Amino acid sequence: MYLDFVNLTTISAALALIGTVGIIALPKPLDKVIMFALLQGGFVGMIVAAKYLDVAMAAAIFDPIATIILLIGIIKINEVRKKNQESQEDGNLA
Amino acid sequence: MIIHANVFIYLIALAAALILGLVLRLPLLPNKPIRHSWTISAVFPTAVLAVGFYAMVYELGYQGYIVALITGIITALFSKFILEKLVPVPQKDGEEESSHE
Amino acid sequence: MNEILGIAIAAVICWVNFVLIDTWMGLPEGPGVKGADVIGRSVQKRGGDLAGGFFQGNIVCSPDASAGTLLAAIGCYAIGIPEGGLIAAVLVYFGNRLCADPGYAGTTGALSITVIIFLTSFIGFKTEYFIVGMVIAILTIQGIYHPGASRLLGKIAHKMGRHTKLT
Amino acid sequence: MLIEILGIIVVLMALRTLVAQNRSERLLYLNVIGFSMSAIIGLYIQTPFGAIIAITFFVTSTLSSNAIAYSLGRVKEEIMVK
Repeated sequence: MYLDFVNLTTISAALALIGTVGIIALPKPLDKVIMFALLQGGFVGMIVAAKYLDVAMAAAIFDPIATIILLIGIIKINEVRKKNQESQEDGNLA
Repeated sequence: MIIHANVFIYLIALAAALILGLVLRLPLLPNKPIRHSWTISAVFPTAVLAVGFYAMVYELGYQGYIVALITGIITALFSKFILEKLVPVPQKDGEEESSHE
Repeated sequence: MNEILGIAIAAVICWVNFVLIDTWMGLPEGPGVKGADVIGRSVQKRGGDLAGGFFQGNIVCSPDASAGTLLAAIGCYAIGIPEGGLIAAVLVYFGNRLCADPGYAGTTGALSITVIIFLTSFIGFKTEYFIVGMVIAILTIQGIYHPGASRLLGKIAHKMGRHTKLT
Repeated sequence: MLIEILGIIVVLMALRTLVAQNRSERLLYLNVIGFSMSAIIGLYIQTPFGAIIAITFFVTSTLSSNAIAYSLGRVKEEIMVK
């Protein structure tokens, strides 16, 4: 039966692979962050499948910290680019 | 019987937290539109937290009436003095955001 | 009891439990945090109802009665019948306060599903059925067709008097 | 039987996340993945510490969803460098 093939290890591996494909293929930065959150789920699942429970606890706690640092960087760089664009248009008008 | 714990001990922890919370002048119920209020009252967080903390202590291996009583007292003191500093009301953040835009 | 039949009945019980508690606690009335507003407007733009969109956005942005139902079922499965649900209620309360939410819906859902699991364990329901049933119930709301699900949730909110006043 | 049902749901939702058109639609599918992964963790590790890990994983994944949705409202349209 094919249902024997579905267990926690293969599910987590499939999740991590789909997340990797999404990070590479999607163009916009926020889409990349969403797929990165998906990859983190697969990563924690893989650690749990190997029964390293303390490592899984630490990984689960540190996940949103990584996501929030990435989001702060995206928001800041977007504001800087918007300001840059406006100043460039002003220069063109002058 | 499927239920393992004695229900009576949970009632002791709940009652201890409730009575000590009322003695410490926590209000009995939150302000009137209950689903939007943020006040820490005797019924909502304190009683639930007392039962939950006693369940944790029970799983760690300490059981009995005296443990339930001590857990209720510590929970009432915790939710009176520490809980507001541990989980602050995020009203300031929202106001700052709305004024920022 | 047959396994498939048990999972189906448990899914229906979980669906009714968390939708009624979330609607009663006022999730469709307005966005609790700012991210729920974005998701609700996006669902409305794709042809759904605004109150249902706020409901879905609030479920995404903070652990509500749906999370309380799932985590109390997991706690009852792994720890024990009354203790796991109570421990899950405390942890869901702290998670709710971290996500800037008052936390009434999560604890109410956890306590009510603990009572339901305790009562139905006498007639042969296993606790695993409720875990799988909760995932299937959340799949029907968040995972299949969002405008249709939001219209159904809007009708329920209208019937219970919790429809949104925002436009 | 139970883990197989949840696993099929997870893989299906991951594929829908990859091919979805709208960005907030992606966030809703991601929420389903958080629910079912913590359910699988709870079913696979049948000890009290497994339940604690499942609860922690669910709450932290909700936190990161909250942050993503907030910055989705903050960043209206991204400016890409050619």
